[in-house]
Amino acid sequence: MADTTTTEKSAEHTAEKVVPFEPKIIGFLCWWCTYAASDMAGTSRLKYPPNVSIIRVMCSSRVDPSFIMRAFAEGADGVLIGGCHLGECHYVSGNYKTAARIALLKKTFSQLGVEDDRLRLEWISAGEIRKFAEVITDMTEKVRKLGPLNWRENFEPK
Amino acid sequence: MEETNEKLVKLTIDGIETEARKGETILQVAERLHIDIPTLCHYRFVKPYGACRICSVEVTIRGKSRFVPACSYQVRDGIEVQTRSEEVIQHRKMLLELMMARHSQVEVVRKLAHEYGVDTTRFEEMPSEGCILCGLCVRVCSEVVGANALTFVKRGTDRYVSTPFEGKADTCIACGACAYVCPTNYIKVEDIRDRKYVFSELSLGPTTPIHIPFAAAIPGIPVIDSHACIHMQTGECGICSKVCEPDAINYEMQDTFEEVDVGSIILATGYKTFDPARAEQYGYGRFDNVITSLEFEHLSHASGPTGGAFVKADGSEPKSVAILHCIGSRDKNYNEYCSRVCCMYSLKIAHLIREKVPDADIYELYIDMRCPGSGYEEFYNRLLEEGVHFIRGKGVEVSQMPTLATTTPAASNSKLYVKCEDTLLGMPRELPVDMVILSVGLEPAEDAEEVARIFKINAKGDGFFMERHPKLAPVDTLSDGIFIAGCAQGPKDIPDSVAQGAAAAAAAVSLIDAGEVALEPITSVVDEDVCTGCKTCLVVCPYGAITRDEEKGVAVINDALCKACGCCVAACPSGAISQRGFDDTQIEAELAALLMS
Amino acid sequence: MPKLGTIEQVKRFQEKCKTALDKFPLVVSLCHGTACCAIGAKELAAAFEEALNGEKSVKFIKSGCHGFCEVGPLVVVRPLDVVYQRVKPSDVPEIVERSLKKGEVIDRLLYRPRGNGKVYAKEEEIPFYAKQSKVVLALNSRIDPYSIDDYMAYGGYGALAKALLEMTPDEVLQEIVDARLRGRGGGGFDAGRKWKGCRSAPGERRHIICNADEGDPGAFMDESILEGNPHSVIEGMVIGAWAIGGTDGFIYVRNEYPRALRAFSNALKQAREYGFLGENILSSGMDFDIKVSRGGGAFVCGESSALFRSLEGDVGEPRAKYIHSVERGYHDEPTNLNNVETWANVPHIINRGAKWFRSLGTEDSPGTKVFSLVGKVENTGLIEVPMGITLKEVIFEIGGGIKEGRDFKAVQTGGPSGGMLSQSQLDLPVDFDVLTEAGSMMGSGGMIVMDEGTCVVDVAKYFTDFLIEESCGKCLPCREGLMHMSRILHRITEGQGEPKDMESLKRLGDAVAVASLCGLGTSAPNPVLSSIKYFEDEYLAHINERRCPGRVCRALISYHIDPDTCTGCGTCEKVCPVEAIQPVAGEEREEGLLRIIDLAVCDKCDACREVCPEEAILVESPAIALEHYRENVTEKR
Amino acid sequence: MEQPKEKLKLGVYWAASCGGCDISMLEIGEKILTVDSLADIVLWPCIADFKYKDVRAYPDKYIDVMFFNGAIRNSEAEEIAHLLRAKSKILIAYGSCSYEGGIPALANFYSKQEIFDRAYHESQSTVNADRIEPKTKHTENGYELYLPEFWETVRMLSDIVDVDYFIPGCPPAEKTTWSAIEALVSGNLPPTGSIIGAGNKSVCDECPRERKETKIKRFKRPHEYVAPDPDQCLLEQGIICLGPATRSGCEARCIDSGMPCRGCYGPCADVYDQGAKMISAIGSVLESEDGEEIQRVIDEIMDPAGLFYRFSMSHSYLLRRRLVGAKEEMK
Repeated sequence: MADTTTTEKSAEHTAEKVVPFEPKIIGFLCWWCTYAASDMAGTSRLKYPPNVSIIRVMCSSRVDPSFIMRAFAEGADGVLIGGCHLGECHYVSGNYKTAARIALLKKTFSQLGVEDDRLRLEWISAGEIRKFAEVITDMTEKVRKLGPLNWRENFEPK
Repeated sequence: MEETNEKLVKLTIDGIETEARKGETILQVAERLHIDIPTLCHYRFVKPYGACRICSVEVTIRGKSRFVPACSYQVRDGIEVQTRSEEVIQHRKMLLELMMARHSQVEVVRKLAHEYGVDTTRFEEMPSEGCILCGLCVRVCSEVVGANALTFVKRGTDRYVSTPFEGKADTCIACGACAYVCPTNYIKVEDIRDRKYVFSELSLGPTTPIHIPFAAAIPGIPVIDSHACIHMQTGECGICSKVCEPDAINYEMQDTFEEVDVGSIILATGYKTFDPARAEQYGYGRFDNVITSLEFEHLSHASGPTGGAFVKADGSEPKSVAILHCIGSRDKNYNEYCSRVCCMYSLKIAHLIREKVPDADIYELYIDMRCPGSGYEEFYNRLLEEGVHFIRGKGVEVSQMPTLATTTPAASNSKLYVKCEDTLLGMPRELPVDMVILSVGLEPAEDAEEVARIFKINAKGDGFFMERHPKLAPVDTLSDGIFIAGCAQGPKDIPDSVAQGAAAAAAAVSLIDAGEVALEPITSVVDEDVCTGCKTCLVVCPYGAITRDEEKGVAVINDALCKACGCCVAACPSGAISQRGFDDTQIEAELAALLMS
Repeated sequence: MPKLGTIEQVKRFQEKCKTALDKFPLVVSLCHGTACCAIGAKELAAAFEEALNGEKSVKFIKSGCHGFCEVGPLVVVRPLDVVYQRVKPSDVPEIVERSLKKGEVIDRLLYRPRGNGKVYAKEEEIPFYAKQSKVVLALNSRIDPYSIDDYMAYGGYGALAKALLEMTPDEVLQEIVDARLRGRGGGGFDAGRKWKGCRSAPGERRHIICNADEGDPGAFMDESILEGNPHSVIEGMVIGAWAIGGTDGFIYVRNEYPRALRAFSNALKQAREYGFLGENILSSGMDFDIKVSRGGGAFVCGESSALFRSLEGDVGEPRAKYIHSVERGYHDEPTNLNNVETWANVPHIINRGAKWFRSLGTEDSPGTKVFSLVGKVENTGLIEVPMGITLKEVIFEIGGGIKEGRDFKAVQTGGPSGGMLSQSQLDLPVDFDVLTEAGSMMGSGGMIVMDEGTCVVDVAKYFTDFLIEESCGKCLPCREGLMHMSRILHRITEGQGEPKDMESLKRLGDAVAVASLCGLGTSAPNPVLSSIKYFEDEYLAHINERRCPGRVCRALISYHIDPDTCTGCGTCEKVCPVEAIQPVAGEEREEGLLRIIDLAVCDKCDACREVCPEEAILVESPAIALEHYRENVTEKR
Repeated sequence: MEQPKEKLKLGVYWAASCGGCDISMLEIGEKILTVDSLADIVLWPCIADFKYKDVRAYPDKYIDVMFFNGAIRNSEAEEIAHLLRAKSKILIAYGSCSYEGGIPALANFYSKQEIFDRAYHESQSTVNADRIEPKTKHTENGYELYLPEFWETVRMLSDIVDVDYFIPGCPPAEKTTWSAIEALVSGNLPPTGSIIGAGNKSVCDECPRERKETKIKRFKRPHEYVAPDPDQCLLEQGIICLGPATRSGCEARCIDSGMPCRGCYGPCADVYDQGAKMISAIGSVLESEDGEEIQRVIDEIMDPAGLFYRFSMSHSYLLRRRLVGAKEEMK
């Protein structure tokens, strides 16, 4: 009996104190595919977490690594890059550049202590609305698990 | 060279003095003089063979006479040829008698023998199966076709025609030339379930290489199927060009690729029907009398294979037909969407069957009847009045044996049993029918994916092309100037397709009419003060829109060529390139705003 | 072995070989041909090798066929020059002891022909050999076919050296033309003309081919040459290549001749080693080699166009010949095809000259011809006779007449597609043209003698059936015509013949002969047509009287036992496989009861007649009617 | 050079630096005499003994031009930065360390504790059985002794105080230093916050090598290139050169010697994060249309963070490696 009480109490205690963590994810989405998919997903009334804030770009290759760095520096918990499948880039070869940049960036991030799951590159065509929803859901869950990044707390007083 | 070597020889045939080129055979010379020499194993496109000996004639040379086969004996100077001397006739008759002992049932032999007054034979009759061993098939296959798929087996009286080592002839290219040259029809092309066979070892394709594409083709001229044409496959044959008097055969003609500069493109690449073999439970491909709706169209068409008669595989008239809706549509296993056209065409099929076989029992097995359209519902009502049985319940299986204990097997063992659940009666049923028609759904065309890639447009999850906006831009695509119409965009019936086609045409025309195209405004621009001309952007740009101004040592972007992807902006290591109206600071501001909470 | 390059070198080498051979004071030549091997020559060879035990003074030769197969195995001991016949391994120690060591002649091993009581010791004395004149077969009993040195010791490859080093190809060609050498393979086509034709035919390559596809039943001439003296064929072919401008050579041998193949292949190897084949032969600048191609045993492949197809790797079927094979033969290139014996004659012509060759034989058919003399003749074997010798001389002098003193009936020359000649043709000289005129042919040299106990219809049927088996089936007359001829013959021999059959046979035969595609077909009716020509009465006896004069056709004969001769021994009863022979109760004879044959049961197998010691079993034709016979038997009882 | 009315008061200070910048001041050679004729040195710890109390004694804005080199590594540097800001009219961040963190900022890939562990415990030459570590306060014989506090994160000068001008370089090239001095003496200065003495473009501008627009199939590590083509762009030869993303002004000295640019002049004019830009540029010039191959080539680049942020860690968005669970407060 005593145990139960304690458990209940602590549960209550936790519920009171901990506000569930909602990750902030920035999504840089290619207008021709992933962005279109997000549009369609909406039209199709597909449900997925609202954690991703979308920045539309014409091509995933427009995404300068600085943007991602900056996003993390300024409080994002994750960044999603959405582009067309390799070989299907509306601009012929942009997504190959993206692939290389993100690969290099991820390596850099691993040296800087940013978990791999916080930066995600996905090829989602306009028709793949289910995939889009799945990716958003999956990424949100993974980042949620990782917890807040709170980059500024690394070097700035609270 | 050819001409100087050509020597003419003088000879007499049946008293007629004539000249011939060296190397010509007696038969060729005789043909020219309209002297008839009978042959059985001769064919002008293969080498002389000299097996039947019917063409033997008497040749006198320097006073000595001998018998030679006219088909292979090459004329010499001074020879005297007798094609119908008493002795020649005598020997020919003897050979024909020998022929008659074996092949009296073969028409060419009987006719030829009759010409020589040979109607009976003195020899013991040992009827053959019809092959006179002329070797034409073997020779055509080897000399003309170059396939060597046929050969003689054994020797002497045991000799017969077969495939090498009597196995499956994998060199056979299915041309049917053997059957064509066979003078006795011993080699026949037989149809067995859509495949054509000569022997069980030789199976042929469905059409001849030269054919008119379809009955009402315009222009109605034959084409050569390069995959089936012997000449194009092996370099041999070429008979058609030899026999075509106007010299209209052209093997060199190639598919040509025409480049057309256009301002807009409408993609109306259509659909393909669902292949019901994927749904094995319906027995398509296993049971002869299970056909698809499209095959029914072909079958019932007035210029179709039966001239419009609606018959079963055995040629008899079906007395009961089940039409199964939603095959491959509205089905999680195949396609979830509704193909939209099947309900109405299934009604039409029922109506046509009713016309052709007035007393037939016709069953429509449906999930829902979807008849939204002008006059559609009325047509449905008419069918109800025509006595078509509508069963609300999807057909689930077609078998040759009843599977429900309650079903009484029909008297005829050629019946098919269609199992379904009649949801209105609330019980399972099994219908014994003569024929099953599968109303197959619509699927994206075979090459839809490829087409989408080429035109840089997107396909939806079901594979049909995606419109820019389902409500606001139904014929546009994300690529400017490319429009879609008809079933390429999704299943739809004819009126809808026509309407969409008109819309796409109007959209395309409006673009053309405007005469100018609005360029992408957010092109990239170089800050010449910062740019060092490092050429990184030149490597990156897929459109070649960036060049280096060698004088200034900076990159220059051609606005007309720039498609505004922004790749160079990100790539520029010195930050000298920015995108008009979409520069880094704007994106960073967007970012900051999003992260501001 | 240094390559030989001049005539002197060749001659010197020949001398060397001869000296080496002469070192042996004693020679034992054992006939190791196929026939003798079949009756014990192999065991004999082993016995000799054991008895001689490496004796250095004796040269032991396992030679090719000596010819006199009838009395094999044969052993010739030189310098005693004695021929021992029917030698058994048990005789070997005695031969070694007496003949070799002491120089004595062993009387009991000498040849004693039946009847005349004479004894012959030396080869040249034996009548079988005496009438022959051996050219091609001359060295057969003298050399070891596996030794090129033996061949050279007897002047071998001298002709080659002479041709290549002293004569121009034209001179060689002229020599052959002058010799009027005719093809020994059957047709008797002028070899010189053929060579000339081939030489002048347009083309880069010229093929020299030796036809060794000897398929006639009972013929073994080519085999014996290849087995006994393979080098002579090689030498002939190389000379031919020189004259014709041949670029490569083939020999097409039946695969059923493993011994010939072995001997020939070995000879090829040796000839290559000695530089008689290969590049720059005898420094003449000519490159030539011979490949061995083994046939699958089809008779028709002996026909030139079929042979070429077979060589090419195709089905051995004759082709319509619009152009002679010297222009378009093997792979449609100029080809010179001659048979084994023809090639083997060539070195002799070069060595001794056309004039010498013309001195042999007749004006139109000079030279000798090898025959395999078989059938119902006393002395069977391989013979070589000058052309122009009469059939009578061959059969009665060389062959020693008909076996067991019976009467001669017919002789078939030219193999299965040759013809049957009768008594009246016995004085015909053996010559290409004469035989052809008489309705037969020379063929490659098969000669089958038939006695009175032979039924010509049956023989014609046999040959026709053989040819049906071997017909390729391509052309109608040969394929269908022969079959109907055979059917008619079968009917005749079964007593179902009708008078109109004679007309049918003749007409059909003519048509097949005239209209067939290849030589096999055109000559196929020969046995029938020639037998009708010379033995029409026998056919008529079969058809009209249901009688087989040779008492062979089973349907037309019946067996019965002469009650007066039968001694009642019962031997016949024991051998009868169908138990048709029973004793007759009450008819006691010297050794038991009289036997009687129940015709209703008798199978006419001839077993009883063969065993009857008293020759009491009689064969009658026409067959005794069954009912008549029944009465007879009942009466006897 | 025009003589100013009054002699300028000049100061040079070093914080977390190697001393190279002080030496580079002398690289201007005999021109140092000109400097001497124009200015009085009021502070230069590297060449003469000055006490902090002396500096504190100066009135505010006493020093006309203050060259501050070295990064801000500890509390002492911070304190002096504030002090010198107050005492100077013009405060110049001189050299990469004070401008953008420089080599000392590579320490930002480690935590303070990791650095202490390495320096006082783990390095092979250290014997420290008592595990003694520096403390900010120590009492000895009743006296309290203080040491500056070692920070978690190395900062650049501008993070601490307002800086008027920046002179990049590790160390700044002679030309850079001299043209900065000229500008200062002449008073012909850009707006405050600008970079002086260096160019506005990238190193490529000064680089004599030719870029042929070939794409890169693989990258080489330093030990893999012995003698690169002397005329062709190093980057195109697979040698990672930071030239394209680095400010000009150094006259491409390293590249001239066959060594790739390491980026000491910091980012170009319109760029804040030099490393991110370089990552972007490198990712853009690979030649491959195969995802796996791209990954493989990228994997050949060892230590990208250290490579692309060799000098600019303090001048980057992310500033340092993440301190997981250790959120020490900064002063």
